[in-house]
Amino acid sequence: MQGIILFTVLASTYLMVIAKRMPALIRGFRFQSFCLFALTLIMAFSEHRLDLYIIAVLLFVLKVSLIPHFLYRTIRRIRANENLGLFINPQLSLIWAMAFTYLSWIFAARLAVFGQAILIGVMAIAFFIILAGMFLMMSRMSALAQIIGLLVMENGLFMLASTVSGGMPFFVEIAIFFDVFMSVLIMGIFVFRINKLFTHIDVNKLSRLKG
Amino acid sequence: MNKILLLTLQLAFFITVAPLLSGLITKIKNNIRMREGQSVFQPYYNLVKLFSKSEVISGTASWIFRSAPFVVFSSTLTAALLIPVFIFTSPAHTMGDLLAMVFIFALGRFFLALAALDTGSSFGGMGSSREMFISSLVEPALCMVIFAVSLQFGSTDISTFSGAHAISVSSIIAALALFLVSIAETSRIPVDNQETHLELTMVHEAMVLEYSGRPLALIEMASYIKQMVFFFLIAQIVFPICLPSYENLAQAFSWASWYCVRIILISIAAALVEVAVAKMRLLRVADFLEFAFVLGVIACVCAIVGV
Amino acid sequence: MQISLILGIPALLSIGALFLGKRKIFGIVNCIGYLTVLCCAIGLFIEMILSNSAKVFRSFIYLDLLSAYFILVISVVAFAASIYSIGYIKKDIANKAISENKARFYYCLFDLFCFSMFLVPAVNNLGILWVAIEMTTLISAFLVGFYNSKESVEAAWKYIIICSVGIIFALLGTILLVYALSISGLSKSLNWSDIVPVAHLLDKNILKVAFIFILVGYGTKAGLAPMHTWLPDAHSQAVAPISALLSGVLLKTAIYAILRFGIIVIKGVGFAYFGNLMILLGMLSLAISCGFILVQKDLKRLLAYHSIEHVGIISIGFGIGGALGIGGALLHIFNHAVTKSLMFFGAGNVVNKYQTHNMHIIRGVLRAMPFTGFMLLMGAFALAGMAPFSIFISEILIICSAFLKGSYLVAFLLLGFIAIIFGAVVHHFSKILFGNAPKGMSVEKEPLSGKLAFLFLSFPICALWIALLFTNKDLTWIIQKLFQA
Amino acid sequence: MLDLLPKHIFLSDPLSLFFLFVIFIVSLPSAIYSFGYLKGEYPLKKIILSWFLLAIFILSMAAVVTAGNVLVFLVAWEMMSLASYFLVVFDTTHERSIKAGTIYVVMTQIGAAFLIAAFMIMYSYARSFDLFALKNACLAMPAQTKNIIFVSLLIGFGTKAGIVPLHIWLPYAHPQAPSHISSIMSGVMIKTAIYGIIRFVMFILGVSAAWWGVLVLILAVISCLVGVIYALMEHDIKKLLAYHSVENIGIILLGVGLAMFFTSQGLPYLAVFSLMAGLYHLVNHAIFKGLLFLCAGSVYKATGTRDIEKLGGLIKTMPYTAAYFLLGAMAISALPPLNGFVSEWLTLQAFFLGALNVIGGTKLFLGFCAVMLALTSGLAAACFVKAFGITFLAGPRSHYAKEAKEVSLSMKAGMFFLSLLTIVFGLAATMIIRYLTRAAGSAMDIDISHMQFSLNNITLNPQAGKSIYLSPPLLALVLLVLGITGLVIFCAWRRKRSVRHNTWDCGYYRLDARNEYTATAFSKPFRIAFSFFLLPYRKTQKIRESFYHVRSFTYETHTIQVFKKYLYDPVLVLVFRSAKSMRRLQPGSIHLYLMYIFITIILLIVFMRWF
Repeated sequence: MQGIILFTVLASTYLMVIAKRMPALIRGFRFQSFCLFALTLIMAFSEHRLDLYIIAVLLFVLKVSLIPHFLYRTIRRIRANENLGLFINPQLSLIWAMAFTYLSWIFAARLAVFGQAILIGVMAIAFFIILAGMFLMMSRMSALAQIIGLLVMENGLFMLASTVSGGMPFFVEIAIFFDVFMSVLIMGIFVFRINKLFTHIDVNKLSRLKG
Repeated sequence: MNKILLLTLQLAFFITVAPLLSGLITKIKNNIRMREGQSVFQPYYNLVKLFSKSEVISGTASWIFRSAPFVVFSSTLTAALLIPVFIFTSPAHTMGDLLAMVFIFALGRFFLALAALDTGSSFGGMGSSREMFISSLVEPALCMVIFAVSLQFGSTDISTFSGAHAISVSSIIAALALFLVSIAETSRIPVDNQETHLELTMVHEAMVLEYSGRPLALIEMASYIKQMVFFFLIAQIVFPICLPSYENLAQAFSWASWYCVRIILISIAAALVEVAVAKMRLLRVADFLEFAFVLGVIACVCAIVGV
Repeated sequence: MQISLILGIPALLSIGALFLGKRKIFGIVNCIGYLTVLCCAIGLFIEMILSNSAKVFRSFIYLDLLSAYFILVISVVAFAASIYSIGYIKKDIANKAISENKARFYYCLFDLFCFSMFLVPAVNNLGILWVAIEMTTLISAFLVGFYNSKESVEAAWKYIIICSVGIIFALLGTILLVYALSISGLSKSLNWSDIVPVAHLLDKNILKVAFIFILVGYGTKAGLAPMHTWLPDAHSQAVAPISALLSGVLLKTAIYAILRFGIIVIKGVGFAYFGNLMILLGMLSLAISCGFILVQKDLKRLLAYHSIEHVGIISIGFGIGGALGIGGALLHIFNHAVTKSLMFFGAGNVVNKYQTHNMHIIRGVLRAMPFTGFMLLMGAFALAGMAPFSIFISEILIICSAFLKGSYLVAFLLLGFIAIIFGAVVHHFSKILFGNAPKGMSVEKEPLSGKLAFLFLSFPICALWIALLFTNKDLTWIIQKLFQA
Repeated sequence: MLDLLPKHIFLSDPLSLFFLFVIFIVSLPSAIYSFGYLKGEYPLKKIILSWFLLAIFILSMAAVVTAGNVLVFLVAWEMMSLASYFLVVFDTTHERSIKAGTIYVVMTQIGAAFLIAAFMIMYSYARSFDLFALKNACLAMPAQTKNIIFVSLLIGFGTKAGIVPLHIWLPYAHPQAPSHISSIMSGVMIKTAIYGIIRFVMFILGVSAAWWGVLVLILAVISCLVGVIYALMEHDIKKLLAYHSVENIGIILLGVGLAMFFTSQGLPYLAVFSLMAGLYHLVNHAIFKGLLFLCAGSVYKATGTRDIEKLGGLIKTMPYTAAYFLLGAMAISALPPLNGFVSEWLTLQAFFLGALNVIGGTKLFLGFCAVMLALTSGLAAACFVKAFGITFLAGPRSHYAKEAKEVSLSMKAGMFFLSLLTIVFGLAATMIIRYLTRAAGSAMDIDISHMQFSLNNITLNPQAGKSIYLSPPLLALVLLVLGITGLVIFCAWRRKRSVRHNTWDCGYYRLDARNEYTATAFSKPFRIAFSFFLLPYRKTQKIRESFYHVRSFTYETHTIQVFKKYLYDPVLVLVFRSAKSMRRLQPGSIHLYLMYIFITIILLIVFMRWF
């Protein structure tokens, strides 16, 4: 059962990588968060750990409903053009994504030398999600893409933490979620400010501070 | 007490004999040029004439212009006192040695150059600039000669090489180099022309152009003495005759005559050079002095090799 | 007991700032608050030195000598910044740069920022350490983007994005550490005090990878070379007292985090690995900052690049190791924090008066503002490492340890870069300070609070003898305690 | 473990006491001089600041020469540079003095970096900063490290002393400082670098290889020649004096280099003799260079310009300054009765005596160095004839010179004190030599008990060949007596009146100042003779009214600063161009910044095994 979920997580990340417009990207993110929620539920159910349930619920509330809703609202409020402004066209980014998968698979194999196969697989996917997040931030012009890139990397981390080492201490998880939510809020505010000052949210044009 | 006596004797000797030497050289030059020329004692007549004439001093001149003749005269005479003329070691030899003599001449030249600039005429400036240029190039050549002599005889004190010593190749080459240097120092023809008043060629004359009357006489006398000092040095290095030591004063006068013969020989050589060679351009003088410097180096090498 | 005061006061002040009416009164209250924090920090530090045992409260707060030292450094700069910000905010309001209630908002953010910075050295759990550093980033983002001009918003955006990316990598490193712990079957608690005794049992390979992510992650926050790109923009656009806090102390908290993990890695993998990595990044940041300082036109960016240079020297100091190296680096942290904040205060005054950052326009500061001019001159020479000032001593210690260790290449490169940067600093600051002031520039008196801040800071800079005393007597003893090496 | 706090901070051996003496005999008159010099120029507050800086400057120099611990030495060294930097940029309104200050402090800092490197290598062997501990550690040091330490010490102290390739800052910094400061800087500060070389290379490190001495000698000869040739071409009086400092440092280093060479050849007494000659020239140079800078300062204060082309005839309006300048000029050109002559004579004698005791080819090398020294003193005499003649003699060339007035009493007192010293140090030579030999002996740990000097007969019997004689007092006496005989001959004849008339002008019209010889003309033969080094640039232009009538003629010439143009400028251009190219690292796009982080991680992980 975990294998299927892992596969869906992988698929959702590929979806995001080839997304050309913002709503598609946010939908991809929402789908990925949902898969993670499902994964944590299964983990919580199999290990009968109460705190995992709370984390799963928190994950769902935050990452599946609240944050995507907040992002949609910002897009509508600032009426920015919705395409992401790609540096690298979707086909090439797909090839990059596959390269990253292979790269993270080698890295995971070298790292977890004596772990079982499923463990290496999970770690590989987690590393891939982090690399994909980074790739999104580096290759998309729009500010929102960078926010989502950050969130995707954070998802990858959460997945690595919960599956590989049974999750961080409960209190730390809560603090991290709270922090992530805070940073998304603050970045949203800044997106509004950029839009008001620069009348566009294309981060690539922000290059007045040189040298 | 007889040290002071000997010093005054040497002083008198230089003051009286020096003009005669210069007269002799002009006489030989004129004879070679198949001309009657002035008498041998003409320099004495000039000095007496100058002493009796009144003096004209330029308006812009300062105390340096008036004091320069005395400094030139005293410095040249001090250098003269260092030379062992009558006895083995000159009475004032503890005062300095060959190196000190170079610097003493520099003192005289320094003041003369300043006096030349003091009058404000362009002749004086030109003369002092050329004089300082030539003298600054003479110094390395002179120093190399002294170095050769000190290598040969062990120290730069003049009395060391006034004793009997075998004629060696290095001392001959050193003497030749010294001869070329003395031409430059005493402003003989290839470097500078004494008799002419043509602005472009004169060096020493240009500096003393503004002088007249008694200061000019003093400067003339100083230049004669300087010439004699150089000839004595050359003679001492080339013709090594052991001068009598301090005790037997009686022999002093007999040896003095042999000494004058050597001086006359050198002055003939000097006259010959003056007649044979034409005056060089100022910047060619640098090569002339470099040649003297190379001769000095050769003398050193011979001294090192021990020839 | 002191730690609760140290953490409590800023929190209270930040809440107070929102509701309290008069700004002028709150400024003074703020200073008094931070004065008490400074006294508590000094008390804590002395207590730590005497009773050489670490204090742990409910396994959440962990205080040993290293964290007490960093808290002391933070409190010194925070106190100076609070004094300076009274005068600075009054002038800003006078020039209509910010409105009245924005000033109140400024004080609240200022106190929150200090609270989060005090939290970092105090915390035991590495996860919470990460959260605290993330909090400092978020809060200071607003302070960087305070003036709401195009440049400051751009700087704030870059600051948030790059630092968040960096910190996420740091979190990845922490998670790998947890993974290493879980593999070797030990308790998964992230408390630093529990991990250190057991560090040598962990898997070497994973520890190495974890430390790389930690180094790059927290290195971004510390401004080490390849990840330093946000630093010049953020520090040049922030409000003057805040940029003093940013470059004086925030970088040091990130270095503190690297040190915490460094101790674990030293125990686990050995010193050579930690040392080489630190020297490599330190040397790289020294080289890059040296290039930028030479051709810099903007005054505040020049100071920002200077922070990168000094962070590089600190990391080289830690990389070289040995009693002298680590002692020198620790001393350098204090010296740099103090000198850099003095320079940023001076730069703040100058920029306020000349209304420009461009160094080609600023002329004759000594004539126009005699007090600030003199302080800038002294600070510039202190920063460049001239003799009578304390940075010279810490640099000498680091160079000395490099020679002792025998790594001549590092020592000669260090000396070369310091000499070039000295030349650049003197070149720039002599152009600004000397010469006569531009026409129509009235010589006006600086506010008393500004002067107090400068005097308070200039004392430690010249406190060369204290540095000598400190290094002489109990240097190795402190190092032993810190690193249990 | 780490004893930073020094056991005995200050040394009191003869070498340090001698340098303290040198510092105070120049600082005292300069301080007196500064009363008059600063009175009209700056507001009272600034004068007090200058006094404060002067006090720090002198104290730090005193601390440098008596420091017993390397850290104290380093801190005092940097304090000295800092205080002198503030004094150089004291007159902050001029753009030139700021530039000069920057060049000066950057060069000293680079020098200090080399010094720190050398001291730290020594520290790593001795584990303590105390000088004597370093000395013992240096005995057991391998030759290779000793060479590295020697080279870095030489570069470190060379930048401060102004040895040729590193002398660039000297002609900029000294002229910009107020004159009493440049007299202290040029008279004493560069000597602390010589102290450093003697203390750290000869006393602590111990000369082990012969090539050390030869290297120092070569550098010294080059410094002498370059210094004096550039001084000849210079027409700003203080720049001229600064270049002469480079030349005289060369002469001092000749003595020091010779001492190094002889210690490595195993001739201890000759080493002491040549170091004594070096030290003697050091104190002489401190005196007459200080005097010359003070006179240049009073000329600047009286006329307001430093360019000697515009001055002239100052001897009539400023008789005292002229007399003191003349004394200084005579001393620096090594003319007999004064102190310059004695020390230069001693250095030459050191060469000759050395040549007698050395075998084979090195004789010629020593001879060659001696000859270069003679050439330098000849050129120096020419240069000072130009400086004194053009500035003080003949008629005033511009309104500056016309309105010149004699300077105040305090300035004259300062100058009088130093000129008195030039005469005293000239005449009391043998006593001074006795003390200096003790100082030189203690600097090189050689017992000099059986080296004896009689009043005017300097014999070095254990080592040298025959005895050599010089007695400056006797020389001065004879010069005086013969001067008086000349006067007697002059006045013996019947008194003739002397007529004052204007200078010989070939008869057509009254001469004016434009006929006087200018400094450029005076140095023209030298410029052509040394054109291979100076690369002179010459442009003449005739402005014609018509084809036949030339209205005016312009003549422009200048020489190229070889070291600056071919050594320093390319390095600076390289550094700044590479720095500019580095700016492209920060183009402002956030995506590139993220790329940097990403690539760093990838690289670190891939090369993880190397660390």
